[in-house]
Amino acid sequence: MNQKTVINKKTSNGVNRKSISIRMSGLGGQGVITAAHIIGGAAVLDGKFSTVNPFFGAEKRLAPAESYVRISGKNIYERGEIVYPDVIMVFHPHVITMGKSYTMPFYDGLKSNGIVIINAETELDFTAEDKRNLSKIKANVFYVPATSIALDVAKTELSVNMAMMGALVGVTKIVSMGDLKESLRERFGKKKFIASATTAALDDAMKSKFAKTEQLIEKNMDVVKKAVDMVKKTAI
Amino acid sequence: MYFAAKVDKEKCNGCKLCILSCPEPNVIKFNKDDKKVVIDAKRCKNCELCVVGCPSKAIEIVLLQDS
Amino acid sequence: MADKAIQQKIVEPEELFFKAKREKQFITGSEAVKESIKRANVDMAISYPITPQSESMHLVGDIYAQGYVKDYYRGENELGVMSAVAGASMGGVRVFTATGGQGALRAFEMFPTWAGARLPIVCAFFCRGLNSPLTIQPDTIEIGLLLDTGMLVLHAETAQDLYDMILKSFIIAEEPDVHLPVAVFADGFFVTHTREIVEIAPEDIKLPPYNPYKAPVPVMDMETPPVRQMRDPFVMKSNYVSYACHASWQQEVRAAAERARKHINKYLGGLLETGNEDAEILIMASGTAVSQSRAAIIRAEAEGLKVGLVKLKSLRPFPKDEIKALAKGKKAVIVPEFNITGWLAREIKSVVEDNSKVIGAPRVYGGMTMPPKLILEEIRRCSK
Amino acid sequence: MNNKIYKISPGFEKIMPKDYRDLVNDGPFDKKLGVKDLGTFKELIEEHPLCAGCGLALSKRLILASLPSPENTVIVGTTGCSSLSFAQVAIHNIHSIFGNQNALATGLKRALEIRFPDKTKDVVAMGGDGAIGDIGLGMVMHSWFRGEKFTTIMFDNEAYANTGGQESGMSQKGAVLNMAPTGKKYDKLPLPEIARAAGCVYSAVVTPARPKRLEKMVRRAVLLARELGPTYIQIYCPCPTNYKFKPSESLKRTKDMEKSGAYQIKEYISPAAEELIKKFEEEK
Repeated sequence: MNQKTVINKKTSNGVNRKSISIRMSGLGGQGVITAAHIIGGAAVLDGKFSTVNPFFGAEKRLAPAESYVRISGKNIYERGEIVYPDVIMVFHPHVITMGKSYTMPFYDGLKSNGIVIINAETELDFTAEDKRNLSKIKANVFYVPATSIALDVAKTELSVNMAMMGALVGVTKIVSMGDLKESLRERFGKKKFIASATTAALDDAMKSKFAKTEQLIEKNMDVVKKAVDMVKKTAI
Repeated sequence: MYFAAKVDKEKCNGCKLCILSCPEPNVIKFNKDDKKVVIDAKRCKNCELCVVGCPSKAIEIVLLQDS
Repeated sequence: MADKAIQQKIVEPEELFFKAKREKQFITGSEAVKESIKRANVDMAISYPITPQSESMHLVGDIYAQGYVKDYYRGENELGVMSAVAGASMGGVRVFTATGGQGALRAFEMFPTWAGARLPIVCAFFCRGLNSPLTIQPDTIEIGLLLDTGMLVLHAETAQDLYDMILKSFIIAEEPDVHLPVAVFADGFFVTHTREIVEIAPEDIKLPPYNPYKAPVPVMDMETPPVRQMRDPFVMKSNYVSYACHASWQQEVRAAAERARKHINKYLGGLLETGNEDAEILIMASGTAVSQSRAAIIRAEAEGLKVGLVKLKSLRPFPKDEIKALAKGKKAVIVPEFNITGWLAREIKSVVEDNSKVIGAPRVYGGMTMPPKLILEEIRRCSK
Repeated sequence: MNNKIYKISPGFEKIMPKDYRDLVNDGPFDKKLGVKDLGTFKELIEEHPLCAGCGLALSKRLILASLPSPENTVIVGTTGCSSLSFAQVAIHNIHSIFGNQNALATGLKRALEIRFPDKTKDVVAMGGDGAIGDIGLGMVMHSWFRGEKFTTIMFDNEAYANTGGQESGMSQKGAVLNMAPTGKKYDKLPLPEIARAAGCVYSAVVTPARPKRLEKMVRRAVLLARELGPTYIQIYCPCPTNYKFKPSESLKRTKDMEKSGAYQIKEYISPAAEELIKKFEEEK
């Protein structure tokens, strides 16, 4: 009847006890907000603290959209935009190449030794200045062909965010596969969920691609697993 | 001293048209006993609508001396 | 009317607020609003899809469809909605609505009217920047503009605050010695759209219903004697008595807000909350600025700097005596704010003895986030 | 309303104002009185500060005498000349802000339906042409679109009279008024027709020069609103002050307007309303 994620009392699996903040940049409709919700939900299921918030304008499809996930073993106070992330996820090359981002350049504020995960089929052609800056902060840049994984496995572009989550889990182990699956089930399994009216409409579109919720979850988990395997680190 | 409407009881035929043309409440009352109207002069604003509306020409505006 | 009636047990406010076992849920601020209204025994809710929009009022529509609210509709515009909730409240039912930013200002004329008519409406305001240039992003500038409408003004820091404050506001608003509207503010995006852990009471219990015959003014239902001067007091007569009535009524509205203190203390645990208030440097803040201050204080403590925190929960009534006492003898009072006007610093400066020590910084606005580092820099500067 | 609730407690008779005592002893509640009985009972409105010869004041008297169930009627008014006589009305009478009367009445009517599912509570929104035709038109029309079950009555004096005689949307084309120093450039709003198109089951135009007709229309409007949906009545209210004629000419002016066709009496009745009216008349 009501959307709820009951907090599991079980203890944390011990992976990554320290705090982590993730900035997800993408384009409207790609599911950056849903991805943040599912990752945050999985962390909460694991007994951790998490806050998740989106940031977008009044614009809709293909306009910049960001979401922020904070996960910690301790209470989280800071709110809003993550200015100094540990992980930056880029859901679409246009975030970088067309500057469709709330943060310019896209890596601004990334902590030293931080992680960048980019959805692209081939490596992007960074400017010399970007390369210099990224190597100065010792950024670890990963690529994952999330769009083609989504199309190959789930047969829908709407699963790009699942592939991106898979890449995140593959690189950081921030949440377990079990919790991720459970969080996914809570997100799509319930009768009705509303993040925004537009998101609700996309949820329905997503559900219409699959005969049953369980099938949706299985297929999307396949996307996640494939992305875990396919995410690759690149030298800058 | 003020102007107010006054009924000539001799001429009043009790048609009540004055009551229906008066914008002020509770000013023109209908006396059921003699079937004629009486005017509460203290509440009359002297608009003359009753004078114009009276078919029997029974109402006129008069200068009252009381305070 | 909704098709199916929901079975909820009526419990005493204290039971719902403090005793009932709470369950943790990972929900957004907007969902916290819905959960609050579900348990508030609200008769009517009226919505408008303002831009800026939060999901709260359409989620309230969902619980209307489930039978938790007796009547609900989408109004034609913000002024229409604020007028209709006034009508419903005058008719003697418990009502709720929400707005924010541009929408709130468009409906502005109704807010002092609510207070003047002593309507115990609870309205949530989700703060956004105001035009122009166009923005829909978080910014608390509207609170400064709505402080003096006669409504009680609360400011939530988190979704948890939002849930608790809305639920408790109905009871505070309806106290016969208060009987005023309560505006519960929360920062757009930072609270409304943020998903976090919120502890909430079971959904099968709810507050006792509103009793309009306990109101200090007549309910407009023709069940009380018709009187010559109605719930809208004392208008349109140009004489000394009417001026005196109007003046004393305004005093009474303000006095009623002051009388709310004891109820705010009882239900919300005080108009403000403090931590380390003995420190030489205090941060005084409300809303999201409190959260950012907490993060900054953790980092300041790591550097060996001692800082106290004062979280203002109620802005009307304003905890003036408390603030005056807390600020006494301090080296500095830092007031971080999410708006350009610095209305909170202004308020605090108006009550502390030596207002030169009140530092109206940092300030961010127009949708900007406030990195705790900015607050930390102020702490460092004041510690020298 | 139970009549007993406004009775005076023993010992307080002398303290209560005469107007109140008159209301208790001689008021219209529960007596099924009408326009024809005016002059024989204590009216629901008391001495008000409206101008001499005011067509609005006369209309308001007639409306209050026409209400089918005054003891269960709540009036929602709005800013304007009509609001100058709110505090003098002896039924619950809300004055909110300018133009929002229909939005407020919506909330009120729905609240009363929640609280009194087994009783009839009539809500009547009243306002001038400025409130209903101009500033509040959006909220008025939306209450009609939504099918809200209350009556809207416009006191149409064809100007903003309370503020000194400015042009309104309901002013006649060519009328020279403040803010229309060279004459109004466009036609009077066709509000009765708009009301019909917007969902009013009953839309009527009348003048206070026809008190019995006015009474019939008000009764119909209120009774139909109870059962079917929104109803609208527009009443021409000559304004001697701002249209600068003698107060004594108010009713003559009304008749002239009617005769010339500038202000036509009309009545639009939906088929469902027609059927219900027939039923009412049979019951009588």
